[in-house]
Amino acid sequence: MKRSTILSTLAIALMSAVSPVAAADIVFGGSAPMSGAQAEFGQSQIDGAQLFFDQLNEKGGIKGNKVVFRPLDDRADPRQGTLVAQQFCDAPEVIGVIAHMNSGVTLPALDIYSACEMPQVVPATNPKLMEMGYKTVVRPVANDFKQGALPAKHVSGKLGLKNAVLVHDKTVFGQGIAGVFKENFEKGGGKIAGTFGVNPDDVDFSALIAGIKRENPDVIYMGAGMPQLALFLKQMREQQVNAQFIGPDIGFTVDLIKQASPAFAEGALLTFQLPPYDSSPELVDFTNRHQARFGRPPGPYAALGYVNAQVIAAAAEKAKTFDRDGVLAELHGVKANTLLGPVAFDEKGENVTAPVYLYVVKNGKFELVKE
Amino acid sequence: MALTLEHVSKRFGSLVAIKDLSLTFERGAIYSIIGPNGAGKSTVVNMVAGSYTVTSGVIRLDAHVVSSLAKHQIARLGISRTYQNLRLFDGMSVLENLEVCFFTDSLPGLFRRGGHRMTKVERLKRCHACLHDFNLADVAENLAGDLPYGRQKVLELARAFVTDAPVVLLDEPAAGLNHTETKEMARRIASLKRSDRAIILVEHDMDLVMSISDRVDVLNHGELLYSGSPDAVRRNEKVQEAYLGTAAELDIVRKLTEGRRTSGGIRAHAGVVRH
Amino acid sequence: MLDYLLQQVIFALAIGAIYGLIALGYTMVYGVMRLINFAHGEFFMLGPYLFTFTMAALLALGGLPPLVDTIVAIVVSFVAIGVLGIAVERFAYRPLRAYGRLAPMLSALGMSIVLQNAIRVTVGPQPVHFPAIVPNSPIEMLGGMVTTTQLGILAAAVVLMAGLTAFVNGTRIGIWIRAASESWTTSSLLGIRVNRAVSLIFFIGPGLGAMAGIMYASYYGIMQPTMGSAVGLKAFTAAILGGIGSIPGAMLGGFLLGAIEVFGTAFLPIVSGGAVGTEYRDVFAFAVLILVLLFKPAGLLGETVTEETVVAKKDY
Amino acid sequence: MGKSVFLRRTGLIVTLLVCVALLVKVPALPPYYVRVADSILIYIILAVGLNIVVGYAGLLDLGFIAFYAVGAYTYAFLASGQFDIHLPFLIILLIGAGTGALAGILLGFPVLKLRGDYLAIVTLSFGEIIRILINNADDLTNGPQGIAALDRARIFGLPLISPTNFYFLLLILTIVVCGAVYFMERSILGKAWRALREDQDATRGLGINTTGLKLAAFAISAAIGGATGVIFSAFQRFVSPESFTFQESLLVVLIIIIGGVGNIVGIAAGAILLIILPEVLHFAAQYRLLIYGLVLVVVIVLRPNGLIPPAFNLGHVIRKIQALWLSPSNT
Repeated sequence: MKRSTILSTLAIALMSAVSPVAAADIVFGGSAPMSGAQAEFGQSQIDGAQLFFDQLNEKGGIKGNKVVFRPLDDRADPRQGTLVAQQFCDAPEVIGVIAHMNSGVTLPALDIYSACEMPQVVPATNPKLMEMGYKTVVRPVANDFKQGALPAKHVSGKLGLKNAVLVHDKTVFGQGIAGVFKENFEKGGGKIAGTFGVNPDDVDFSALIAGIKRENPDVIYMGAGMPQLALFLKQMREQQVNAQFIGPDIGFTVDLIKQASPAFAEGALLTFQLPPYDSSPELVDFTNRHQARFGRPPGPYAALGYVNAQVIAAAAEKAKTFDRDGVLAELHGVKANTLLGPVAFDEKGENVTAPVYLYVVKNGKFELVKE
Repeated sequence: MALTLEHVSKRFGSLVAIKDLSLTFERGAIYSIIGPNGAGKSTVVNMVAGSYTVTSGVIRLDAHVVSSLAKHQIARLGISRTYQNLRLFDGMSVLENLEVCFFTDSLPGLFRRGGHRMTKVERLKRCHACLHDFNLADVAENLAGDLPYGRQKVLELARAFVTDAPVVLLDEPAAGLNHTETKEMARRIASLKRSDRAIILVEHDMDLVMSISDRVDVLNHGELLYSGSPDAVRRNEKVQEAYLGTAAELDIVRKLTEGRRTSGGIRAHAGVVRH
Repeated sequence: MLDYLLQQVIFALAIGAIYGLIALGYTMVYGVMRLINFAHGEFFMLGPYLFTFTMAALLALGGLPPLVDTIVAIVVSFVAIGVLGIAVERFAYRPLRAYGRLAPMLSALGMSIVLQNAIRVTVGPQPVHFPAIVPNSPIEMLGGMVTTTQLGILAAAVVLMAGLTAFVNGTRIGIWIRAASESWTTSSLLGIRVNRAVSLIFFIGPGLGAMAGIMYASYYGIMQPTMGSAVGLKAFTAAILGGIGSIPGAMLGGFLLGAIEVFGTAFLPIVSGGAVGTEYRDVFAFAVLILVLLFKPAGLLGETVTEETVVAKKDY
Repeated sequence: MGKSVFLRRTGLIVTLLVCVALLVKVPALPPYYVRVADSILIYIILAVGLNIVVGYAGLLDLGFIAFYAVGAYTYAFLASGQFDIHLPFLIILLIGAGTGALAGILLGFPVLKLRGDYLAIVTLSFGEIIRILINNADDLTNGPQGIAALDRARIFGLPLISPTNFYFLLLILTIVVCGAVYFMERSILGKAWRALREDQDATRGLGINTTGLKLAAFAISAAIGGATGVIFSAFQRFVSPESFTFQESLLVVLIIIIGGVGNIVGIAAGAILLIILPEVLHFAAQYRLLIYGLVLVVVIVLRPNGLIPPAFNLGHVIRKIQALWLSPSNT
């Protein structure tokens, strides 16, 4: 008796989990890890997108229609990701999604999204995702090929450093981007003295650094997340390893400088897909709005979430009908001016101009490195 | 053909529990091992059953060297036992407690060495017959843990006899039982005597020991003090002095043995609490 | 090579000390309750958060010298987390005592999820910078480099462990705890108030965990809501390695695990000629654990439970 | 008498309704719900498998997901472009069960001597070792990238595409596994396992090779885990180490305990609760896990023996249903 009550309660709750929306609203789905170890990054992306849609609604939405953003947590779990994907597919009012942050979650979900012809903006940056031949996807943000290549060229070319050590956290992202760096660094005449794997949740790198010190590298590239980048940087400077430190986009946050301490962070190089936050009025405005809306400066991927939202909204703006077909027809043809500059897609769905910028930490602040 | 202990010693760290003990148990008789607390009685049972390893010496059952085998192999050879504190499977029914004794016999040939495979029907027949013999038929489907203490003792006895093991070790079968129950237990054990079976008893209750044993082995400080018929043991002065004390103390000791029965009751109670 | 070795030994000691301190909490609870307290890692995580809040509150009140502030904040964290530990035991474990060992363990797991997410929701998921309590300056020593923080951690860990050992061995309440861990039933028959001993354990264990958390945060300069689950599992491994239930075992296990990890990182690639990289560190650590347990089935200093001891314990 | 007729009628109706719901109603739901049902069935099978070790034999295994991983990667190796091997699904299902069992025996050997929580930690270590090895063996498994674009599963030429296809496949497997495990539980093997759980030493004293008994438990449960892994990977058409974390092992253990240890009906209830709960809690956004944890603790504290009472087990249900269908005069 009791069991059936519990079950029926659950069933009712399950049915009502998808909240009803007014018929005229335009609904976009979004998914990223919002709980667990990667919650910080996933949430920042969701926040960024939310910020854009709020702003859009203030201006009257898309052709007078209110936009509703529906974020769902995928827990960075591939199985959970497929459930989320199916949930979006099943809801006819959802006419576009921004999903997912992790390549491993995106991969099995691609099948589902494409089966229901869901226009999809992909935040995950693994190059492979766009090589799978799905027609429903675009990616405004530079993939890891670009992001790994830029600093490799910079240090091997401009700075003339030739002896590098790679550290990565054995995740798709960390290992992938370190591999790209390696390829380009060797192309530029550099030599990789060693590759070291760490755990994604490690905080103590001191033993590893002492080992790296013996290799005496002049460059250390680290493909990992936060706070690992900051901790590694701090600990290597503590051991007086003075090699050039380079990290990927995820480290482009004031937390890196704070957690590594400004003195130790000095000189570190980081890549990011956006120009400096103070370089354009839009970015300044974005930063201020984020502060006002959420009470904190933009998180690691907030700006990228914003850009992804801009792209899906631009496709909807041009759509002849507010349904998946309408948006999908326009998705690849989107030409928009976003936070990261002009966006246009090639036949695979990659942004043809997707820029990557290189930053250096100077006096406790990120400064753009001009080529 | 017999169970023999040849110069067996057992050491726990620096404590020597059994010192160079040699004993032979033929089939067809009931043996009792007695001795004051700490004399090493239970140690002997535990060594024979394989619960303890033997420090030196050899234990044989007929041609097999028992002391180098694993516990379950010893049991398969036909040495079964009961425990001082009940070790029934409380969460299983009375019938199931007996059924598991035939687990290995019921396995397909690949997993069972020799013998024929026992069918479910045969197994149940054996178990029901045994339950009937031990007056447990009425509670066959009850959980073992729900039985009163006295019947749990009987069930453990039944479990030791159900497989027709040639050697049965009974570790204090009367512990925790009241006077009537002890009498009943003595009668039951006596009735289980068979020509193809040796029953070895470790017991504190002298009445029980003296009434049913064919031979009594007296241990003291891990050594065999005396071995003989109940009457001979009763008469032997060495035994009286070492085990029971001088004649003057005999009365006190008698009272103590009475007292032990009650303390057995407490222990039994603690045994129930354990689960 | 020698100074390299020495340097690595220093790292191993520092991380080992922290593991050992957390392992103490697991081992004490396990010793008495036979419970894997999965929530223990979260007490460790709560330590630095509470410390930060208390410091902020004290600074806002003002008027006290920083050293006094720090000491007050440490004491407040210890006591508050200890009280929380008692509350968790009351609410989530005590009702389950009669229901075997799986139910309390899973309840502990649930508590761990609750505590971790409570912080994540209230403070946020991001790692937060944690200022060093002891000013961090390097000292040259025999060709190796030691930082003051490392020395401080080692000293604090040794003092806390020694204090705990003295407490458990030397005081009346300590003897209760030991009695309760030997045999629950006997102790209660002897008139020892087992519940009180349990409460005490759930005060000291989480309190020590919180101390370890503060040291950890101060050493690495950050705290985050997930730090407990990652480190907690390792500390639990350390407790098992040393022999769970044994206080010296927890310390030994902690230092040993620290050494294994450092060895796995610093020497595994060298020893294997590059065939096995640093990414195999945890495989190495787990393999050592399994090997140790194969030869010492109850850990290094644990009481080996074989049938012999089980029979002896049950029958006498 | 009137009352018992009434009860029997309602019993019949309930049984029929459950069958209709499982066979007709669930597949007709929107794909998302079918997918959730698929997840539930996967975890029911996993938990029923693990229950052999945890519930029957009383050995706490915290690394069960490793066998699931072994099965999943078996499919990925044998039905993808990874090594360009493309075997039929059903054959891989058998191979997956076999490799799972092999891994189970491999794990079984070192842990046999260990007792209680030492065994738990070794199984945990084993689970982690498997995951890290998969993550590190880039040449074999693509490491963290995982193996994508796995073959579509086909059964006798019919491709399995939709969640509904997999629903039926999983439903059949669930019934087969639950039935097999149920008969095993009632057989002498199941009784020996229970004896092992109650008192290992006394069990040995009855001439039972407890080592073999434990190995059998590990092997059978691992075979079930392996087979489930094959289906999971055929369903997702992608495998990566992220799916096989320690958390997943814990989830399966949780399902068993929440539902009722050793009780197949309870396990089904536990799986339904623990898989549906996070889905329902999507509305709670960042509070989701907090609520999830609280529900866990409260449920365990309120019902320490599990949601479903031990008496209400599969045997009970089957007897009830038998009584309903066979000879109405029998009451």
